[in-house]
Formats: sequence, structure tokens, C-alpha cells
Amino acid sequence: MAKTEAPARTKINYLTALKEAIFEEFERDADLVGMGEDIGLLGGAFGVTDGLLDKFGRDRVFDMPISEAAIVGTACGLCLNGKKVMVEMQFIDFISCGFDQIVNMTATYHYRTAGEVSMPMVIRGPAGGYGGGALYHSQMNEAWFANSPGLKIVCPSTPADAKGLLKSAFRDPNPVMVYEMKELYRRRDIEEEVAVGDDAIVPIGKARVRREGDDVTIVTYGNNVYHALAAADNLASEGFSAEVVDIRSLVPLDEATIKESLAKTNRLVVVNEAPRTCGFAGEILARLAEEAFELLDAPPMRVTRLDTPVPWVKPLETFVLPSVDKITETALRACRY
Amino acid sequence: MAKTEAPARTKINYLTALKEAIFEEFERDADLVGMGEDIGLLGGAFGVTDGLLDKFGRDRVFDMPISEAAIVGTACGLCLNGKKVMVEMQFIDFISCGFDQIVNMTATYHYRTAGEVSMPMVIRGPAGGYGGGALYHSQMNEAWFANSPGLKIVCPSTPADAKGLLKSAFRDPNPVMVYEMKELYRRRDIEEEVAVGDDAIVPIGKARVRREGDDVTIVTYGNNVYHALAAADNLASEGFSAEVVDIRSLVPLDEATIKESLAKTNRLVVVNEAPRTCGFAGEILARLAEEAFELLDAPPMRVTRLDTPVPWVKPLETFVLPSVDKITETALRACRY
Amino acid sequence: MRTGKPEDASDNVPQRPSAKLGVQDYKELLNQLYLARYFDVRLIKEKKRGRLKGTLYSSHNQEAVIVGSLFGLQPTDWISPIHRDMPAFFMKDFRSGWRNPERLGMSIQEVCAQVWGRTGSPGRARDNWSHIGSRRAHIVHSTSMLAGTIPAAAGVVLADRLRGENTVALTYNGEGSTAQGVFHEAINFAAVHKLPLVTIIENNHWAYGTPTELEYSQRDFARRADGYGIPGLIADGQDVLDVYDKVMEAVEHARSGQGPSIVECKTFRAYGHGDHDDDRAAKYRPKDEVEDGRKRDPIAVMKEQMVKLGYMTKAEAAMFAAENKGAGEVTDADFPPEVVAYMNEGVEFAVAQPEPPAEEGGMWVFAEGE
Amino acid sequence: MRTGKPEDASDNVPQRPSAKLGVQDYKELLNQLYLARYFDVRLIKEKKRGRLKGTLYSSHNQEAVIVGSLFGLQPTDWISPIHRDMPAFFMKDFRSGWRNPERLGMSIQEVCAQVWGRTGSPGRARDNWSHIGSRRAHIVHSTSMLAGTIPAAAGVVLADRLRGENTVALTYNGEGSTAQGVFHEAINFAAVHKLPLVTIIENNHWAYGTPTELEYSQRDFARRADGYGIPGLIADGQDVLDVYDKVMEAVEHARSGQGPSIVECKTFRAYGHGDHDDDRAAKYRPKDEVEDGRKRDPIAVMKEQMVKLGYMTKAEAAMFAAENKGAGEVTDADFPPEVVAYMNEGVEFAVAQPEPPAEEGGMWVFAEGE
Ligand SMILES: Cc1ncc(C[n+]2csc(CCOP(=O)(O)OP(=O)(O)O)c2C)c(N)n1
Ligand SMILES: Cc1ncc(C[n+]2csc(CCOP(=O)(O)OP(=O)(O)O)c2C)c(N)n1
Ligand SMILES: [Mg+2]
Ligand SMILES: [Mg+2]
Repeated sequence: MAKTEAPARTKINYLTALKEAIFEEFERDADLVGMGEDIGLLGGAFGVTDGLLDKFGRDRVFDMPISEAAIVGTACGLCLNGKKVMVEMQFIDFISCGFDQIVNMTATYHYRTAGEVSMPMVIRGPAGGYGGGALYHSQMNEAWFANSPGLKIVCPSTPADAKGLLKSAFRDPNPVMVYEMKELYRRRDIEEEVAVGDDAIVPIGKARVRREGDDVTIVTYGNNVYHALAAADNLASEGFSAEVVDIRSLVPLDEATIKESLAKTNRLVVVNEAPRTCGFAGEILARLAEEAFELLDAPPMRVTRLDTPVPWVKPLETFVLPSVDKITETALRACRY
Repeated sequence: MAKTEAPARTKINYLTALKEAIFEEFERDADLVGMGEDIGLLGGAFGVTDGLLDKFGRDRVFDMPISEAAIVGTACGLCLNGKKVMVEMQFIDFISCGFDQIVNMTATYHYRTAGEVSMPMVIRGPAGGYGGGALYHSQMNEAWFANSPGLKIVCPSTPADAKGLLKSAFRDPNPVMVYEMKELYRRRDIEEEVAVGDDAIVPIGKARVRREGDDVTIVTYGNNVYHALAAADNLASEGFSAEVVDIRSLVPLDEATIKESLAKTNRLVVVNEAPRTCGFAGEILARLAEEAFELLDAPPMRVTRLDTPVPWVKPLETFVLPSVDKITETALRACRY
Repeated sequence: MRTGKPEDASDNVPQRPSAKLGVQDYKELLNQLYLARYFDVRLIKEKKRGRLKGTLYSSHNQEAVIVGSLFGLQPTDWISPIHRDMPAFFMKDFRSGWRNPERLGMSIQEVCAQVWGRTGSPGRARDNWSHIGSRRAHIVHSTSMLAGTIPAAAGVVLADRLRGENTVALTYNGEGSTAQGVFHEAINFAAVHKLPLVTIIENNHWAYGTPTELEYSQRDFARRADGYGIPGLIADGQDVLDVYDKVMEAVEHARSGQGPSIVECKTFRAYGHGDHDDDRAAKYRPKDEVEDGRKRDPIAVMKEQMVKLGYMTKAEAAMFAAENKGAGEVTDADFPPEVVAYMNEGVEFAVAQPEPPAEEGGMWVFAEGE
Repeated sequence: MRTGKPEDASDNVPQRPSAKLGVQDYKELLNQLYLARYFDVRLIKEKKRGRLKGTLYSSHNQEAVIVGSLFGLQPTDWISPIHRDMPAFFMKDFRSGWRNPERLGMSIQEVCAQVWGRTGSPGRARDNWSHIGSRRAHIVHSTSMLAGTIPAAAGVVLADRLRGENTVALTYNGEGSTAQGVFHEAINFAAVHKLPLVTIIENNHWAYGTPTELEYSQRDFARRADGYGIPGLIADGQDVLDVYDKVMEAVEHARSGQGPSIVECKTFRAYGHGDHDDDRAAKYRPKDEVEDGRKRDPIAVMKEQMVKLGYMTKAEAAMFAAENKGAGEVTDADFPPEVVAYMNEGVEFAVAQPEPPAEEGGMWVFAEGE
């Protein structure tokens, strides 16, 4: 997306991309403030806000007590009174402690006030498994919020999307939850050149076809985009061509792109990390079964976490989470149906 | 279910049925204690625990401070140390304030301890819309918990099921969430004779066919069972015969009964009150699309709340919630597909 | 910081802010007490007549807390009332004139439209009764989750401070809601940042059907404050002047940059928790406790003081005898005509408004545009 | 209730419980300090050698809080340690004998198996490091949510009380976690019911990268206690005897039916928040603060007192010189051989255990049967 006239930029990782989004938007919008645990002096548990306090000062960057409810609630008051707020959850898992303030106070504010008040709040934090983080440092709990009207939800899988979606989130008048994939933060093989300023924007609500194919559509987001791409390689060696769609935004969901793909492939596999029951994979599957029934030549299938927490040690973690193998195997079943 | 030799009992309402379950189980099991706001002196906001304090005393019935997190967390400690606990949420809506203690502390305890500890906790409370309760006294938030492994979830629609499932919940070694339909608490036309003691038990995980039919299967639970039955009447007058399945238990779900029905009707409509996205209707739909694809002759369809909160005044509430009309119309579309 | 009995406490203020009030202020305060009472009584009657839906959480007998705490605020200050504070919505910034359209409070019309569930309410009757508010009027919209509104109140004054504006937020809470975790989180945060947040505890000794001793273990809730390093004041919640004094002390403390306070106002709930609870409340609350509790009617207390100060003759005091009467016993004649007239304007407006059209149920889930 | 400086506080106890301790107790306490230190140092080394996964939250320099608080407990009492309290898991009920299989604590084998992620741990390595516990051993299993474990600790002693058993629960919390709503809810509830719950605040002045003054606004956290109507004690967290004294006072208070207490132990975190944070901590924490903070090594403090009392010669005190050394500087020779041997038993057991088989990931979501 970088304009041709701009000097070539070095490749950056996912974490740096998030950082750029935050610094650019803090620079651009003096009303934007940040709240979270250890985001100032420390620069965030993962360093995403490293340097933010130095640059923007104590009136823009708040090191908050361990009070997730007060963090979200105060942010809500700030938004009510003209500010925009970036809330960092140190791990997305801790969001359960501020749950009421998100789903009941913040998400509904616009609705309750018949549009008088909007809540330009971004709630972001490191999410996802595959890192041995165990039950409370591995969660993908986006489905709780997808079932709570009034929240937008995004989950980028690349540096460019991380920057672009986060920038869009900051400019959105609604509360937007940003699920950052902490296992991608510093992954070297996905580093890429990323544009600066407005050119970097990625709109919320647009999926991206990561790989084209004709035989099966694999719909996913976050960490599993890479598992899906690897599975597509496996499928290719079995003679099937898989299309991989990275939805990037969960709410709102770009159904058109998925349907377009299905119109070609007529086979659907949906993958996500969350527990199976009432996870977002099920929602995608349900919508397509409902609205694109005639496009389906095989049962739509899900690859998800088992309905378990995420256990700690590697063999257990691997057993419960989606993997390249599980996706390959499921997609093959779809193709051969 | 009442044994023939027992004297005929008078018909009781849903609320009395719950009360009977509580009193019988408190009598039966001296380890069972109750915790909740205003459940003692007042007898509960709706009177479900009326008389419980008088009968079982201050060591069994705790009037708790307005501290949903401490209520669930203390209950968790009690269960850890040999007690069984009934937790009442004054309205199921307030559960968001004790959310972390449910999904992270209680639901995972058995898993984390590799089975050393089990959590015989029942979390029950008045739920559901249609009563003009507005955003915070109308919720059906069961999907949050369905996506949180380790919790069983039931939602009875009749006095007999209310009593029978609640009794089963008390005897279950796992945390069980009981969504009580407050609009059914005192509804006269559903009063029925209900058995006493063990005869009253209704097992968790068994659906119930409420009406047999051949043309379309309407799967639902709670308040919408009655809307579905009325819709089935409407359909009958249009010449279609609908089968109505009341799942009663969400987790675990009795898929066999639904599939059996689908094998006859080949058409599926799923109804629930929760917001559409990631609600339990979507989960049912997804599972059946995945596992019973060949049984479907028409797209599986959902009738759910819109993706909005539940607004207060009647026309707005009606606009967003499922209704007899909406179910009829959707089921007709399925039948005519 | 004082944590003694309310009776002692009121004498301790070195220079009572209320000492600066003149006879006109006293009369205005009395009139506002009448208005708050009339609003409540009128709603009770309208509800009994079947004209209202939803639960009525009566503020009867607790009016001095609302009136006294609002009286000293600046127009741009913020408030966050909850279920038992309905009159606060339209009485905020009354000093700018009851009918002044520029006033930073909601109008009686808006509040009545809300209660009646009509479009003329700012939230277009999407949520019920006390769950209103207005950004324009600097009133935070609460959810049902009681103390859950305090962090937002902290947030609005933090926003003002960041802009260099020196506002104060008053949050209202029943003593029962202090047990909520979010109460603690918000007060703690406000104390760390010395935010201008005054938390009023309307201690009516009951949280629904649960007495105070099962909610917390100190007789005086205000003692909590010291642990946060902030002042904890106690006011006689039946004495509008004492409420005014203590709240003003806390407000000045806040406005001068010294941070938050807790002001515990001791009062008593006249009826059930809500109107659905009146019958049961008669059972779970000991009869003599209720009789005792109701004894000091804030209107009577104020009249007594005015008569003592010569601001009112005994005959004048006897004129509108709303005090010490239940909602069923009182008539419009027990209230000053301007009070009844004001309320009438609200009711007339409300009943003339339509219900919102059904399709609004699907609107305003998300805000549009950037 | 005392809320003075820790230095003053220790002199105030009318009859110090530790006055009853004999020379053998002192020696045992010193040995336990060594053991706690060695456990930590050993894990740091094993981690550096790449033999461990997960984050290490060092208890280095904070051992006196763990050792002193556990020393006076009865076997059936309950504890709920969190991330910085790993030694507490195996040191509970040490008075029944380090190797006593009947002891109501976890064995060093179980704890090491947990850290190594092996099946020999009671949780079969399903959750990591400090998220263990054991119903048998009367240790509550925490989640990551810090103070989120306190309500459960209240629950277990409530259950005991309902059965007529007189146990006490000790909960451990960093000072940062006191800002959580659930901390407040649990303490408030425990105070209402006078539950035997002693909450130890390990005040090491930092919560990850956030200093105390941004977490709460009182210098002495213990002042919070009064607001709940419960005692708030302050202990010198570097002095195992002072910790023992204050905790015992609180425990006796609890056991005699008088309810909960808060015991604030002032201490200092030696390194980063976790081992991943060591480098950054060197930047965000002022150097002199760190040097100052580390100065009073609990092993040194104890030795000093023992020498003064004649319980130990200076030569004996010099023998195992683990004190005032970083994890990198210390060797096995700096510790008494029985300490090293004990830990070795744990490590040897752990490394001999297999990882749990993959399919266990899908097990124990629900309990079977009635
Ligand atoms: C989080 C939450 N839990 C429970 C309730 C139900 N509830 C509504 S008001 C109330 C009692 C409040 O008592 P108090 O705070 O003393 O206020 P009062 O009604 O006495 O003015 C309760 C328990 C609620 N609204 N929110
Ligand atoms: C609810 C929740 N929020 C945030 C965290 C992340 N976190 C883990 S430890 C910690 C700091 C704890 O500080 P303190 O309580 O003082 O304990 P210490 O580490 O200093 O012993 C934080 C913020 C968490 N574990 N749980
Ligand atoms: Mg009250
Ligand atoms: Mg700390």
C-alpha cells in the first residue's frame, strides 16, 4: 500500500506495526489518551507502548492500578466527555475482570442514548494460544463480545493489517476490540514493509483473500491464517487448491467476500482458536449455511479448539488447538466429500 | 411423571416448581447451602427462596452483600471444601459482575486440578425478555457461558422441567447454570401437576419433543417454546406440520433428538432470544449443518433477537425479539423452500 | 475528616457553608424539598392508576440528600444519580432557574417523558426510568449495575481536568452498592489521581431486603474513606442544610485539587425497595424501626429550622402540610401551587408524546462515520 | 490495630508470640529461609540452563514473609499462595516434618514436577507454575487473577466453620492486587461474617512496572483495614520473627472468632517482575531504590538476631553465606547440605517424570457421575 513515491521502508514486525499505529494516532489526535496496567513507565508487558509516556506525557498515558473494571469504566467516562481512549488489557484474558463495564456500560452507551453519546474506545491486548501461556495467558474470548451488541471486533494477522486496522479502530466512533496475536508480535517471517499515515489505513469490515483456490474455502483469522496457508500447501500436494480467506474483522463481518469464494469452491472450512461451542467459527458457519446454502456441495466444517481451556504443556496445548494437520485433514474431507 | 399410586397433586406454577426443587434438595442434602442477594430475609426478589431461611437457618442460607464476584468466589471455596452451593443471581443480567469468578475460577477448577476437585455449584436466576425489563433485566446471556468450557447450562420451559432440571443440577458434580424464565414464573396456563422427590428428576442433556410434525423442525428453549408452539398452530392452518423440540439443556446438547426429527422433516428452524451473532441458535444451526447436512432440504434458519440490546418500551422490545409471527414466517419459508 | 455520629458531626464544621445562605436560599431549598416529594408522590399515584410501566424506587423521605447535595454545584459540574434519585435529573442546576432552557440539567418534561416511556425523553425510552442522563446536561447515564457508574463519573471529570476545566462530579450510591468491587476500584483510582469526585452514600440502612449489618461491618460507612487517604464525612440526611454543608465541604476540597471524598448521608427508606416490594418490606423490616426511621421528615426538619431563624412563621409553616404524610394521604393542596404546576407541565408534555416507533429498536447500535 | 511504621510496630506487641520460640525454632526458621532462597536460586539457574518453561516470579528477598507466616499455622489451616510464593506450596505444615508424608502441604517432588511440567504434579501440568494447589493439602488453587483467589479462601474456612472446625486461611497478595474489586468484595464479606481469614499483603512496592503511589494513595496499606472494622497490622517483611509475630496475632484473632485481619509485610522485590523483566526493571526502577531495597536480606537479619541472642556464634553465622548475594553469585556451598539435598530430591523426581500424554488435554472438563 506504500505509495511509490515514498522511500522504501524497512520491513517491520507485527509489534512494531502496532506501535507505529499508536504513535501516529496519538500524534494526530490530541484527544486520544491511553489507559492500562504498566503501559507507561514499563512501556507495556510486551513493549507495545514503549516510549509512549516519554513522548506524550502523564496526561495522555495512564499507568493504571490493577482494576480492569475501573480502567474500562473511566475510559467510558472520558469518551462520554469528548476524549478517545486506548485501553490496553495486559493480556486479553484479564478482560473478564472488566467484563460488565464493557458489555453493559460501554457497548450499549450509544444505543441507550439514542445516539447522543458515542464511545470511541479501543480495547486492545495480546491474545491467543500456541505459546505455552496456559489457561490465563492464551485465551481467544472474542465470542463473548460478538454476542454483546455494540462492539466491533478485529483480529489482524499481518503487520500491515495490525497497523491499518488499529488505526481504523482509533478513528472509529464505536468501541472496537482489537485482538492482537502475541505469537505474531515478533515473528520474523511475516515482517513486511508497511505504509505510514493515512496510507496505512485498513478499513474495518473487509476480509482479505490470502491465497486463491478453487476447491475449498478456508475461512479464518489471527494465528490460524498461517496454519490455513500451510494446510493449503498440503492440500496442493494432494491435488486440491484451497482459497484462504482472512476475515480480519469479525464484527462487522465481510460476508460478501466469503460468499464470492464459496461460489467458486462450494466447500467451506472455518477455523478458529476459541472453544467450539458458540465460538465465532460456528457463527460464520451458521451464516453461510443459512444464506449460502445452495453454494455448499459438502457439509460446512469447523476446526476449532476443543471445548476445553488451553492447557499448559505443549502436547496438551497442541491436542486441543487447531493445527495445520487438523485443518488439512478437515479440508481434505471437505474436498473429497 | 407422578407415580400412579401417589395422590393427585394440584397443579403448580413454574416458580413453585423451582421452590419445591430447592426445598426438597436442601432437605435431602445437608451440605447444600444457598448464597445470594436478598434470598433470606426477603425470600428472593421473586420469592423463589421464600421460607428457606426460616426452615434451614442462617448456616444454610446467606443474604450476601451486593458482590457478585465474592458470591461466586466464596461458593467456589465452599465447593472446594466439601459443600454444594446454590448461587442465586438476583437477575441473570448481573452475572456480568461475577463473570471472571465463573468462567476462570469455577468452570476450570475440575480441569486445572486434573479431576481432584469438582464444583457442585448451581448458578440460577431469572432471565429473559418479553416483560419490559429493558437492557439490564431481560438478558439471555447463556452464549457467554456456552463458550466457556466446564459449565453445564439448562433452561427449562415448564414447571416439571423447572423442578426436574433444577434437582438434577443440584446433584450434578459440575457447575450448572440454570436460566429460569421469569416470564413463566407465574404464568397460569402452563401450570401442571409435578412429581415429588426422585420421581421429579429430569436428566440434564435430554431434549423433549413438545409437538410432533413432519414438515419442519423448530428447535428452541425457554420462552420461545411457547412462541414456537403457537407458530406450529399457524403453520398447521397453512397446511404444514411442525415438530417442536425443546432442547432444555444447552450444554450438553441432545443432538440425537434433533437429528431424529430432522430425519423426518428435513427442515430446520432454530429460535432463541439471545443476540444473533454467536448466540446458541447459531451453535445449534452450525452443528446440524456440519453433522446432518444430508438431512437438510432447505437452508437451516435462525430466528433470534436482532444484534441489539433489549430495549424497554413494548414496540421496541417486540421489534427486536423473536415472536410467533417471526417464527411462523421463517418456518413457512423453510417449508416452502 | 470526621467519622463520629451525624448529630455530633454537624457541629464540627468550623464555618458552615450554609451560614452564608440567606432567607431566599432557605425558601428555595424548602420549595425544592416539596418538589422532590411531589414528584415522587405523583408518580406513586400515576403508577397506582395504571398509567406507568416499570418499577418505582421511591425517594420519599430521602429528598434532603438530593436537594442539599445539588444546591451548591456549579452548572458544569457532573452528577450520576441512580434508581432512588429520579428528582436529581431535573433538579440539577436549579439555581439557573427551574425553567431556564439553558440550565444544565434535564427538564421536567424530559424526565416525565422518560418515566412515561415516550419519545420526548433524551434516550427515547430505550432504557427505563432512572437509566437516563444527558451529556449536554452533564448527567452520566447509569446502567442497572449501581456503583458501576462511578468509574464513568471519574472519567468525565478527568477529561475536564485534562482540558483545564475545574469541574466536580457527584455520584450517588446506596450504602448497599458500596460492597461492589467496582466501587472500590473507582474510589481507589480517584484517590490516586486526586480526582474531583464526591461520592454520596445514601445510607438508608437497607439494600432491598438486606440490612446494613449484612452488607458491611462498620457502623459508619464513612470510615472507609481514611483507608483511601481521603476525607469521609457524615451528614444528617434528613437535614438539607447539613447535607449541603458536608457536600460543599467535599466539593470545595475536590475543586481545590485535593481529591475525592465520601459523604455518608444517614437517612431512611420510607417504603419498600420498589413499589412491588411495599407489602413484603412491611414484613421484613421491624415495625418500630420503620416508624422511627420515618420520624424525621426532611420537610418538617427544614421548616423547624426556618421557624427558629424567623425565616417563616408557624402559620406559614402549617400552610402546605405535606410532611409526615404517606403518599396515599397527601393531596395537591399540601404542596405549593408552583410545585404542582411545574410537575403538571412535565406530565402534560409526557402524555402528549408518542411511544417511539418500533423500528427504533434496531437503531443506534453503532455510530456512523468517523 | 497498629498502622505506624514497621520499625515502630514490632515493639508494640505486648507479648510477642516469638518470645515463646526456642533456639530450635530459630534454627528451623533460618533453615527454612535458606530453603526458600535455595529453591528460588535453583530455579533461576535451571531456567537459565533452558531446562524450564514458563515465567519465574522470584521470591528472592521476600522469603521471610512466606516462612514467617506459615510457621505458626495448624496443619489443617488453609493457604492460597500466588505467583511470588512458590516455596509456600511445599513449606506449608513444615512443622510436621519436611519429609513427613502425612504433612498437609505439597511435597517438594510435587512442586518440582509442576514447575518442570510433568505428570507427578497434582494438576498434571495442565496449568503452570504457581497455579497449583491441593485440596488434600489445604492449598487453594489460584487462577492468574491475583486477588481473585481470596473469595475462595473465605469459602473454605466458612465451610470448615459450618462443620464446627476451627481453621484459619492465609491468603497471599501483592500490594498491587489490592486494587482489584474482588479484593474488596472478599474482605468486606469476610468482615461481615467474621471469617477466620488473614490476608497478607506482600508489599514489595512495585506491581510489575508500576510503583505503589500509582496503585493506591496511602503510604501504609494496612490503614484500609479499619474501614472494614478489622485489624490492620504492619510487619517488617525482612524479619521473619516480626512476620511471625504479626501473623500469629492475626491468626489468633481469627481463630478466636474475632474475624479477619490484614497484615502488611513491607519488603522489596529483588529482580524484575518475572525473569523476562529483569533487564527492563533495571531501567524503570531507580538504582538507589533497588540497592536500598535489597539491603536487608532476611537471612542476614535472622542471623544477626540469633547471634545477638547467643543462638549462634559469629563463626557459625559465617558458615553458609547465601545472604546478600544474587542468584548468579551463590553456589550450593552457600547453603546447608540438607537444604540442597531436599531440593535435589524434588528435582530428581521431577525430571524422571514424563510429560502428560497429549490426550489428557481433552480430559476432566466435566466431572462424571453424581
Ligand atoms: C450488580 C447488581 N447486583 C444486584 C442488583 C439488584 N439490586 C438493585 S437495587 C439493590 C439494592 C440496592 O441497595 P442500596 O445500594 O442500599 O440502595 P437503595 O435501594 O437502598 O437506595 C439491588 C440488590 C443490581 N442492580 N446490580
Ligand atoms: C486481573 C489481572 N490483571 C492483571 C494481571 C497481570 N499481572 C500479573 S502480576 C501483576 C503485578 C502484581 O503486582 P503485585 O500484586 O504487587 O504483586 P508482585 O508481583 O509485586 O508480588 C500484574 C499486573 C493479572 N495477573 N491479573
Ligand atoms: Mg440502601
Ligand atoms: Mg508488588
